[in-house]
Amino acid sequence: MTVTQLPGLLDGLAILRADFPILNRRLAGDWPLVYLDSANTSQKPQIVIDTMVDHLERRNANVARAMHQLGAESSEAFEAARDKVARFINAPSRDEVIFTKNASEALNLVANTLAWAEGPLAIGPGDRVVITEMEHHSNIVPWQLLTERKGADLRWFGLTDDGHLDLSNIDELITPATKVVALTWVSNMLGTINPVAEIARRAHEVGAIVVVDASQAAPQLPVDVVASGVDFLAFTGHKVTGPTGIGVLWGRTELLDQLPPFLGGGEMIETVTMAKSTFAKAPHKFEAGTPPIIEAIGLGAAVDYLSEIGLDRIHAHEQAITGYLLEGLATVGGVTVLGPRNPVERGGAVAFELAGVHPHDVAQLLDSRGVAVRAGHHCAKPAHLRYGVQSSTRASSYLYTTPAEIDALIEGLAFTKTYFKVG
Amino acid sequence: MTVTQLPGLLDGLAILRADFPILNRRLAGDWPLVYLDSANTSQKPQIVIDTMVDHLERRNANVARAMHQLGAESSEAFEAARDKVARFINAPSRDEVIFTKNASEALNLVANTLAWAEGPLAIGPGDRVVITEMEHHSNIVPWQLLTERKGADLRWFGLTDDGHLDLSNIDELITPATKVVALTWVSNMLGTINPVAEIARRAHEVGAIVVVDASQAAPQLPVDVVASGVDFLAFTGHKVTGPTGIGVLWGRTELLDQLPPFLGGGEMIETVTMAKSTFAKAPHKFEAGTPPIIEAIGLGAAVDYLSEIGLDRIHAHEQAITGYLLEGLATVGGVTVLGPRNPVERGGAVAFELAGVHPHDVAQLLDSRGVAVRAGHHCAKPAHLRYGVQSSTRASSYLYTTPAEIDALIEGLAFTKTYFKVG
Amino acid sequence: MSTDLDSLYQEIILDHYRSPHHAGLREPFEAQVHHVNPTCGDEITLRVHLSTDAAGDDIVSDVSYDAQGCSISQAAASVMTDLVIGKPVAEAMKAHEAFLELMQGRGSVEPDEEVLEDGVAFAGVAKFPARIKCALLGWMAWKDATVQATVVEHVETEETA
Amino acid sequence: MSTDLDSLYQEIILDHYRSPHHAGLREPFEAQVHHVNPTCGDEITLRVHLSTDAAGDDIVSDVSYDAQGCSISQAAASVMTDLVIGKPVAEAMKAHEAFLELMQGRGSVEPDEEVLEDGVAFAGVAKFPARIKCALLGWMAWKDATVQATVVEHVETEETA
Ligand SMILES: Cc1ncc(COP(=O)(O)O)c(C=O)c1O
Ligand SMILES: Cc1ncc(COP(=O)(O)O)c(C=O)c1O
Repeated sequence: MTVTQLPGLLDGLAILRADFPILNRRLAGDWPLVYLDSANTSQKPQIVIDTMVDHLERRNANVARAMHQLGAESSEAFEAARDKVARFINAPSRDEVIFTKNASEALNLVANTLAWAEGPLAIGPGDRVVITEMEHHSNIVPWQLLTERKGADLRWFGLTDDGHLDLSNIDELITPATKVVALTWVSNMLGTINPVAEIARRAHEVGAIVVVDASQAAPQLPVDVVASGVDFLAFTGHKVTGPTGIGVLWGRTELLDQLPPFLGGGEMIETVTMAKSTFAKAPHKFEAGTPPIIEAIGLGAAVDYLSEIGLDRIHAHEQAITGYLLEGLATVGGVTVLGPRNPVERGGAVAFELAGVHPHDVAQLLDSRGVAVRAGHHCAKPAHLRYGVQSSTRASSYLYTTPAEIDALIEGLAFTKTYFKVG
Repeated sequence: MTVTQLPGLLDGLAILRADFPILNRRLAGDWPLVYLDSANTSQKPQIVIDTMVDHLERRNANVARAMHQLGAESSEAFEAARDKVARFINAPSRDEVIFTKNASEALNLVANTLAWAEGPLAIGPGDRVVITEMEHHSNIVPWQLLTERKGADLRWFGLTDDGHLDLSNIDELITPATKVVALTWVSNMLGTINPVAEIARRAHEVGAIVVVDASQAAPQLPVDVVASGVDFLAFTGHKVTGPTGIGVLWGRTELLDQLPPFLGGGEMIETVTMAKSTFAKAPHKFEAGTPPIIEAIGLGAAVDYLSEIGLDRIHAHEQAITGYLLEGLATVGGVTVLGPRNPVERGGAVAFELAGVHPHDVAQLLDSRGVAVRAGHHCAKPAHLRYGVQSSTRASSYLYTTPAEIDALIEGLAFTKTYFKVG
Repeated sequence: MSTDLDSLYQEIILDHYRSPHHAGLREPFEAQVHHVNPTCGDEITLRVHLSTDAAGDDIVSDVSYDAQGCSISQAAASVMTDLVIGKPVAEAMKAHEAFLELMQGRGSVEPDEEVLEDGVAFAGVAKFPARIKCALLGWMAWKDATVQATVVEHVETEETA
Repeated sequence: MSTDLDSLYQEIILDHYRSPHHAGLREPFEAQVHHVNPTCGDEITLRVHLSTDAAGDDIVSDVSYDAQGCSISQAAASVMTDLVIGKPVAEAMKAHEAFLELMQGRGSVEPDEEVLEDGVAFAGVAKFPARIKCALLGWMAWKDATVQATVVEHVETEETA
C-alpha cells in the first residue's frame, strides 16, 4: 500500500532525509522513529548542528563588545545571521530583525513595550485589542495581561464550524477603538491558514497595529513581511530546523523607534550614568545582555537551508503529505478531523479525535510503534473548547516526512482501535 | 622567565586545557590563541559541546508537552539540568531554579514582576531601590526603568578609592523605605568580591529583598544561595563554560509565589480561556514558551564539569593566576590597575590603564600577537566614571589560563609601549 | 512491544477505566477542588467528605469526582477512591505516599499489595515518565481536598468548642 | 604581523593622533552634537558652522570638536576636519560617502587620493571590522550636525524671507 510518489512531494526525499541524523534513530522494540510532531519542534539538519559546533570549537567569543580576532569573527557570524533572517522574511532593513529567545518572548516584547508606551501607541481604558479564538496561548496571555493591566478591552474573532476565522462581525471588532490586532498566520491546532494580508488591510484602515504570529507559517510558507502588510511578525527558531533558545521579532522601523525599551542591560544602551540612561537604536534597543549567539548562528544556517530547498517547494510537499494524511485518516473509522478538510486551506498539522480512545492513549499506542505525535490541548485550550473537545491527537509533518510515515500512523491507529477494542 | 608552577594552580592544567578545543586555535600570523577575555565569555569544554550535539542528533524533541519517547528523553534531560543547577548553587528546591536566556533577563524578570506586583512586594512613590556604583549595566538599567516607572527612588553605594563598596553610609541607604537591594557579588570591571552575606543581613533587618548578580561569581567561587542569605540570585550560562542563550534566576519560593508572572504564553499557564488565565507554579510560571532546551542541557553539563574540578580549586587557580598577573603588570611601567591590588580580595578580571595608549590600541596590539583582551567600558560606565577613566583594558583569566599566557600578555604590553613610543 | 504496552495497560486499569468506581459528584462534602494537568488538559473536580469515628479520628467517608482524562488518570482516580473511602485519613495518607513512591520509583519499587490493592497495577506506569502525572492527578486532588477539609473541620471544632 | 599592524597604524594616522587638527570647541556654530560609540565608550562633541557663498551654496566654514577615543577615532576626526572645512557642503558630503565606502569595502576599495587626501591612510582600517566604527565616529557626528545646521539655516532663511 506504500505510495512513494505524490504530486508535490520533494524530489530526492531520501537524500534530504539523510541530512537529519535523528531520523536514523531506532526506538524501543527496534521501531524506526516516525516523527510526526514537527509543529511542536522540528528536527535539525547536520549543517545546522555543524555550524554551531564549528563556531563553539573555533570562533567562540562574545559579540559587539569583543574587538579581538575571535570577537570579530563571532560578531560577523552573528550579524550575518541577522542578514540571513532579514532575507528569509524579506525585511526592508536588517535593523528591523530583533533576536529573542523564542516566539513567545517576541510576542510579549510587543505587548510589554506597548504597556509602557507613551504617546500615540499608548493603550488605556476604552482602547481595544483584538485577537482570535484559534491563537496559541503565547498569543493570548500577553494580550490578556496587557489589557488587564491597562484597563483596555480584549475582544476576539470567533471560529466557524469548519475551522476558519469567523469574519462576519469584523466591522464590530475592528473599530477606531482597536489599537492592536494580533493573530496567527497558520493555526498550530486547526492548521488553518488565515487571510493575514486582508485582515491587516482592514486593521490599518482604523489605524490599528497588526501583530502576526508566524510560528507555524515560517517553517512551511514563503513569509514576506512587505507583501503581507503587517507591522510586527514573530517566529521561533526551533520550528524552522534551527536550535531552541532563539526567536525572531520583526517590526517596522517607525514603530520600533516609538516603543520604549523592553529589558534593560548591556548592549541595549547608548550611555549609562547612575541617574539616567539613554538607549541604542533597534535592533539593539530590544536585545539586552549577551544575545543567543550560537543560536542565532544556527538559525542563520537553518533559514539558509530552507531557502535553498525553497519555501514554495516545502509548502507543496506539506500540502501533498497533508492531503495524503487526510485521506488516510478518512479510511480509519471513528476519526474526526478538527479544522479544514481541504489541504489547500491548511498547513501540515492535523489534529483529530478517535472515538472511544483518549488522545493520551492514542499517542501512547502510536509511540509503542515508534510513531511520535502530540496529544493534549497543544497550547490552544480556547480553540479546543470552541469545538467541544478537551484534547486531541495531532500529527504534524515537515519537509522530511514521507508517505510511508503516514502509512505507519494510519496502521498505528488501526492497531490502537484493536487494542482498545473500539470500532 | 616562564613559570609553570604557582601555589594554587590547578593540577594537570595541560590535560585540562585539552578539554577545550578552541585553545588549539592559531590566529593571524600563526600566533597561538591566548584567551584572556573569559569574564566576557568563557570557552567551552568538549563535554558541553558533545552533550548538546548528542541531544540534537539523537533525542531532540520539545519538553513537557511531548509524551512520546523522544519527548520523554528530552524532558528528562532538561529537568535533570535543573537538578544539576540546583545542586550547583545549593538551592533548597529545584523548583526555585528558573531558566532565562541570560543573566540580564534574570535581573529584568525580578524588576519587571516587581513593577506589576501588588500587595507587600509592590513598589511605589517613597519606596527605594538601592544598587551600587560598580554594577554591570544589566543590574542598573532594570532598576532605573522600575523606579522611574513606579515613581520610586534609586540610590546607590559609592566606591572607595581602592575599589571597594563604600559602606560608610549604609544606615542612610538601607532604611525602612528600602524595598530592594541589588548588587553584584563580584565586579566584572574592578574584580572586587563584595560582602554579600553581610549586606543581605542588613537589608533583611529593614525587610528589603536582596537581589544578587552572580554572573562573575558563579564561574569562579562556590556559590551557596542558602549560606549567602540572599533572596534572588542571577547568573549566565556562557560565563560558566555553558552555551549562550541560557541564564538562571534562583529565587526563594515564598517570593516567587507572591510575584505575578513575567511573560505570558505556553508552559506558564494552568488553564486558559479567552477571558482569563490562571498560572502554573514556579518555575514554570516564569518560563513562557519553549524553553532553551539544548542550552539548559549544555549548562547542566557545564556546571557538572566545574563541580567535578571543584569550585574551591578553580577559585584557588584564579587567585594564583590573578596574583601572577598583578605582579606582571607591576613590572610594566605606566600601568595603573583599577580595583583592589590584593588578589585575595578579587576575582580573575583585571582592568588597567596603560599611560599614553588608548585601551583600543592596547587591545589591538595585543590581538596582533594572539592575545585576546577586552577594551572599553565593559558595560560598567558608572564605575569607569567614578575613577575618572573613560575606558580600560581588561585581562580576565579562567580555569584554563596558564602563567605562560600571562607572560604573553606582559610581553605584549612591552611591545605595545615600544610600538607607540611611550614610556 | 506489546509486553511493555501490556505492563502499562493492565487489565485492572482498563476495567476501572471502562467502569470507574465512585464516579460522580455527591453531597455532603467539606471540600471541593479542581485540578488540571496543565500539559495535556486532563481535569478532575473532586469532593471529600470526612467524619469522625468513636476514637475521634478523621475518617474518609466519601470521595466523589467528575474527571475528564485518559485511561490512566481515570483508572487511577477510581482505584484511589476504593483505597481511601472508609479508611482513617492517616491510613489513607499512607496509601497516598505508597502510591507516590511507586510512581517516582522509575519501575524499581516493588509495590505492597496489602497497602495498594488494585493500585499495584500501576507499577508499569512508573516506566512511562510522561504518564506519571496522569496517574497522580486524582491522588493529588484528593490530598489537597482532604487537607482543606481537615482544616475546615478543625476550625469548626474550635468554633463550637 | 607588524605589516598588518603597520597597515592599520599608518604614520599619517599616528601623526594626526598625536597632533589633531582643528581640535577644541569654537564659536560660532549652528549645530552641536554628541556622539558615542556604545561598544567602547568613545565620545565626540562636535560643532558645525556653515556660511553661504556668493553662489548661495552652503559652505563648511568651521568644524570644531572635543573627542575622547583611540588613535583611529581621533585621527579620523582630525583628517575629516581637514577634508571638509572650507568646502561646499555638497562636496564635503561626497568625501563622507567616499570614506564610508572605503570603510565598508572590507579592504577591497581603492581609495581616491584626490577626494580623500590623508583619508586614504585609513584603507587598512577596513580590514579590522572592530575598528571601523572608531574611524566613522567623527564623520557620523559631522554629518548629523551638518544636516541639523542646514535645517536651522533654511528655517532661518524662510523666517527672514
Ligand atoms: C557582573 C555581570 N552582570 C551581568 C552580566 C550580564 O550577563 P549576560 O550578558 O549574559 O546577560 C555580565 C556579563 O556580561 C556581568 O559581568
Ligand atoms: C502558533 C504558535 N505560536 C507560538 C508558539 C510559541 O513558540 P515558542 O514556544 O517557541 O515560544 C507556537 C509553538 O509552540 C505556535 O505553534
